This record gives sequence, structure tokens and C-alpha cells, in this order.
Amino acid sequence: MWQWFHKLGSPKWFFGIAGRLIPWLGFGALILLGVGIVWGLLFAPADYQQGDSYRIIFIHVPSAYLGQSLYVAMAVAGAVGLIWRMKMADTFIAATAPVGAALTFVALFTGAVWGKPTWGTWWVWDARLTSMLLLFFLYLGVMALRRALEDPENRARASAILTLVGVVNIPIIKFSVEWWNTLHQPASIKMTEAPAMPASMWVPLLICAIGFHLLAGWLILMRMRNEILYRERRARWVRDWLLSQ
Amino acid sequence: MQPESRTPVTLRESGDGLIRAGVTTFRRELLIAFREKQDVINPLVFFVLIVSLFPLGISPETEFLRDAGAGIIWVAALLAILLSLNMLFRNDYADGYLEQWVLSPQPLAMMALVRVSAVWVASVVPLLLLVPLLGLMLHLPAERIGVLTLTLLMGSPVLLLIGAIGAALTVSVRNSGMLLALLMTPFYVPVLIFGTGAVTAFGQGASITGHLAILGAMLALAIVLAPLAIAAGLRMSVANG
Amino acid sequence: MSTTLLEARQLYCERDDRVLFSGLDLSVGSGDIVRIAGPNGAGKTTLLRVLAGLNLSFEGGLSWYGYPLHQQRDWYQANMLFLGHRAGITASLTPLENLRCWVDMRRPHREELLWEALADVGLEGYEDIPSAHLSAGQQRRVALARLYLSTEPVWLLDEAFTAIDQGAVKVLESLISSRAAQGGAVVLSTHHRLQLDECRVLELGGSLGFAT
Amino acid sequence: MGDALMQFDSLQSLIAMNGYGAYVWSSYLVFLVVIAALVLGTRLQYRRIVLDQQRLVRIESRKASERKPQNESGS
Repeated sequence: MWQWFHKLGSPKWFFGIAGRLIPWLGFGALILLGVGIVWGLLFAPADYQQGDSYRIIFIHVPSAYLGQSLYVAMAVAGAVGLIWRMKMADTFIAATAPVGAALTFVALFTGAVWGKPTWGTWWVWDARLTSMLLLFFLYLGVMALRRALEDPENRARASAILTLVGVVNIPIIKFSVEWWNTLHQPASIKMTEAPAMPASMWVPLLICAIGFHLLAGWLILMRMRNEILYRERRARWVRDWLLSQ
Repeated sequence: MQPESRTPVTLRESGDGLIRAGVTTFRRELLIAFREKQDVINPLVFFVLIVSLFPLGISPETEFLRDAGAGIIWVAALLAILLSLNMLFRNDYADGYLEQWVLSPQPLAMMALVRVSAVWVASVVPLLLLVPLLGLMLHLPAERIGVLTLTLLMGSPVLLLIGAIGAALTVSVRNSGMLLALLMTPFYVPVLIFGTGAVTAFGQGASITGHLAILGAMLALAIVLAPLAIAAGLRMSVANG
Repeated sequence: MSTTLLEARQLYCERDDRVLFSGLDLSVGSGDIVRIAGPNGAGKTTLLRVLAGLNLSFEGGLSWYGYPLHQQRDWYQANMLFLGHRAGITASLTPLENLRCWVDMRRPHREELLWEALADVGLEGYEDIPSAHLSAGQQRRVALARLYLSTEPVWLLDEAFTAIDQGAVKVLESLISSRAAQGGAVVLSTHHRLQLDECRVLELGGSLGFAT
Repeated sequence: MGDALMQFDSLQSLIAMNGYGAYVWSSYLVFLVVIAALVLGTRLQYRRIVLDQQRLVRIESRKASERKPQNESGS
């Protein structure tokens, strides 16, 4: 049983599949993001309260959402890697960490900038922004730990353990930060929930969200192929493939 | 005198005497802490030092210190624990005892829990004994110091257990002091929030049972889950020596 | 045929881009002594750590007493003694305390056995001074004292004869042969020329590693 | 596009965006910069791997050719 699972995650097979998927993801992301962003920036009506500053939502919400779901995906890959010892799981973590960190950073930056016109300060200790800041530290932690451990096997196991510990703590952190926020935050400055959005607003948001997912998939698969080329560089098929490039 | 092995070869079912092994690990940790007093004293001095920085750095007025006192002491305790965590497994890893300990026929997660609780008794309890003194230094009213000590009593084991996961993961990394702090501090936020939250709520006359209940829940979660991660981290660090 | 205690099937292990061994089969039964030979860096230590269950990054099967080893970890570790490069002696504890901590984790013991074991390795008078004051050779002897106390049938000794003087070498050799004679099994790696006749040699590095 | 029609009549009003332009455009700029950095990083990573591999092959082929002239002396 163990051997069969190990074969399933064979790098060569995954390398081929990813190779075929990447162009589709790339163009899909390009088209959807193009349409979504243009629609959101130019055609969606201004928000009656916040005016045009809400247009930042079209990249803030998708990147915040992805930043979090990518960390959960890394934890799932970590669990698979630990239980079934599958090398591909660690390749996924190695490829996803930087992408997740970058998207969380985008969410943080856009959230802060969005706060300026709305509440007059560059950084608001709002529950969601603070949780995102801590999530960003979790990503940096995983990447720092991976860089500190030279042995690939140790690096794989350590980052799997750390992401699992992290994913258990994310709901706890969110809960406590939310509770802390209600304690210290006068109600008026609370970051409004996404206002009930008319179709002309949430349709572009949905398109952007899907576009972001394709973009993340595109980046991650490309980085995974790089990881595979590096890890399997002694294999015959890698050598032939690289020399044919 | 034919150097015959003292004891005959016996095929044992599996490691029995979990209690004996636990007591041995606990006593050994206390013995080492007693012998290497410096490793216990340093975090204490660091704790007092950090607390005394705040009045110097911000303002010595009673009014400010009374409000910020609990938070200052909590953050200082958190940093002192992070400091002492770095050496938790390091010496045993260096001299090779860690692999013997991992290879002993006992459930490693249980042994890890015993060991962390021994370290809690040896180096964190002295920290807690200092809290009333520092509370007075920061002009905290007596009852609030009581609540503060209670929250630290419940929170510090959580800090130690979670931090020990980071210590186990980074024991084979050379200068891992900063890395350990970077890895584990985000996980300290919930404990810090509810620890200081309880004290501020008490200050405003509100009931603190809710906060203590949540701290208790975090403690229970840490006691159950953290040793599993610590054991996995140790097995990983010891793998290729 | 003696009961096989420890068995490895088709072991494959690579480290930083070098295949240390592949397709390695090794069967160690009671009464066997196996010496792992090979140039430095051929993977002797790695193989021993794989057999000890410490190193998990390998492929292939390991079984203890016929059962897959990763399912019988506690049972295997109760019957196996591993002596690595580092003696595993805590500097701030005395030799006596070091031995007591090691044995207590495994089984009940009688106190005088500790004193006798330390005497056997020639450490009378050093029993209760902190190990920090002992020389590396003496600390190594404290680790060897464990062999006297050991009831474990399987011994895995990595570089067993390093940093010990001529007298201790004789002692260790007789200990190893007596352990095998009592039905135990010893797998060791050493550069020292071993005077044990009935020992098999497993060559690593270069040729395909299998028990000659 | 439902009731969504072009909100801004001129380029200037698009950039100004009723005073919010700085915030909106800086956010999108940072987004583009971060994504570009990611793509660039991935590309560089790939190129470095290809170069390493080609160098590896060159070294090995040179070593193999050196060994060929003297008689084969065992692997």
C-alpha cells in the first residue's frame, strides 16, 4: 500500500501533467484578471459611502482569501507528506510558501492603503488586518525554517510539522484577535463587512477571485516544476529534458 | 575476571515502567537545572531587566504604569521564556544524549511532556515568584498582581509547550535563537491577548472567569497536542545526527 | 538456523546527491556479528542509524523479529542498544548519574550493578565526579559501561573502538563475542582491525552492498 | 454589463478617481510589482537550474572523455 502511494506522487508523471496545465492556467488568469480588473476599475459604479476607494476590493479580497487558503493547502500537503512520505508534498510546500507570502503581503498593503481614505490612518489595528499580519509572519516562519535546514528530508518533515501547528493555531489566532479587537476598538472604526454589493460590483469581484486562483495555480505549478527539475536533476529524464530545451 | 556482560540477554516485551522513566526524566532535568544554575538565573535577570526598561523608555508615572503594567510583565515573561527555550534540547543534542533519550522504549510524546513540565518547574516557576515584586515596581494594586500571577501561572505552560515545538524543530540549526523567536511568537498572540485581557477586565471590575476559562482551554489543548509535535520534531532533528 | 532478529530488505539511501547504498539486504540472527566496512563517507554511520530506526529517510523494508519495524518501534527499542559517534554523556552529571538515567529509562536496576559496570571499564574512583572533568576517552568508557548493563539482544555500535585505549579494546572485543555467544547480535562499524573470527563483513561503497 | 457603464468620462478623471486615485493606483501598482517579482523569481530559478545542469553534463562528458584514452581501469 505504502509503495503504491509513493508511485502515485512520482515527479516525472506530475512534471508532464503540470507542463500541460501551465499554459491554460496562465492564459486563463490573464484573461479573467484583465476583464475583472478593468470592469472593477472602470465600469463598476462608485460605492455610495466610500466613493472610488472601494475599487481596491478587487485585489484585496481575493489576495487575502488566497493567502489564507494557500496556508491551509500547505498544511494538508504537510499532513500527506508526513503520513505517506510523499516527496511531491514537500515540493508543493516549497513552491507555495513564497506565493502565499506574496499574496498575503498584497492583501496587507492594499488593506492598509484602503484604510487611509476611510479612517485617515495608514494602519488600523482591525481584526482582519491584524490576523493577516500574523499570517504573514507564519509564512515568513515557514520560509525561514526551510532555509535554516540543509538536509532535504529534515526540511520536508520540519515544514510539514510547522504548517500543521500553524493551521491548528490560525482559527485560535483569528478568534482571539477578533475578541481583542471588539474590546479595544470603538464600534465606529470597525472595518465594514463587504457591503451588500449590487451585481455590478460582486460579478467583477468573482471574476477577479477566479483569476487570482488561476494565477496562483500557474505560479505554483511553475515553481513545482522547478523544484522537480532540481530534486531529480540526476535522473536520466531530467537530463534529456533539460538538454532538449 | 572474564568480562562477562553483567546481565543476561533477555528479550523484553516492550519498555515497561513508564512511571519510572517519567520520574527519571523529571528528576534528571531538575538535577541539571540545579547544577547549571546559570541557565536558570539568566532568564530571571533578563525578565527583570526588560520590565525595568519600560518605565525608563516610556514614562515612570504611576498612572501609565498601572495601566500598562500587566502587559509589560506579560511581554517580558514571554520573551524570557523564549530565551530559555533555545537551550532546552541543545546540550543533549550536542553530547548525544538526545538520541539515546529518543531511542528509549517509552512513548516519546509522554516523555517530552514530562520534560517540558520539569523545565517549567525549574525555570518558569522562579519567574512567577518574581512577578509580585515586579508588580509592585510598576505600582500595580495588590489584587491585580494576584490576577496577573494567576494568568501567568496558566499561560506560561502554554508558552513553554508551544515554544518547545520550535525548540525541537530548530535544535539542529546552529544559531537558532532568532529563528525560534520568529517561528513561535505568532502562536503566542492568543495567550498574550487573553492573559493581559483578564487583568485589564479585572481592573475595570468585570468578571475574569471567561478569560481564565479560555486560558484553561488553551492549556488543555497545548498539553494534548504540543507533545506530539515536539516528539515529531525531535525525531526529525535526531535523524542524521 | 538462528532466529533472525533484525532484517533489512532492498535498502536504498542517498545523501547530498550520492547513492550510499542500494538494494542492500542484511539479515542478522542471534549469534551473528556483522562488521560494516568501507571507506569514510561510504555510509556506514547512515546504515547503522537506519538500522537503529533513527534515520527515516531511506527506502526498503526493515523488520524486527519478523514484524515491520515501524510498527514495533517500542518493542524494538526495548531490545536494541545504539552507541553513536557521540558518547551521550551529560557533562554536568556524574558517570553514575548518567548510567542511572540511561538504565532507568529502560528497566529497573540494582544500584551496585552500576558501580560494578563502572569498575569493569576501569573508572573506579571516578563514579561521582562530574563527567565534565573526565577525558574524552573516559567519557567513552562510561558509554561502554552501558554494554555491561545491557540486556538488549541487539547492539548497534558506530565506530565502537574510537578514542579508547588498548586495554579497553580487549574488553570490548570480549564483550561483543560474549553477547553473540549468549544469543544476541552485534552490528558494528570500526576502522580497528578486529580479532573476532566468526564475524561477517558487509562491504559498503563501490560494490553492491550485501552480506558477503 | 447591466447598469455598469463607463464611470469616467476622461483619462484625467480616471487617474484622479475623485481624489482616491493615489490609493487605488498605488494598490494596483504594488500588486503588479509583487506578481512581476514572483514571475521573475520563478524564471530566474528555472534558468539557474538549466545552467547548472548543462554545466554538470559538460563536466561529466569531459571527465568521461579523459578516462576513455587510458584503458578502462574498472568503474
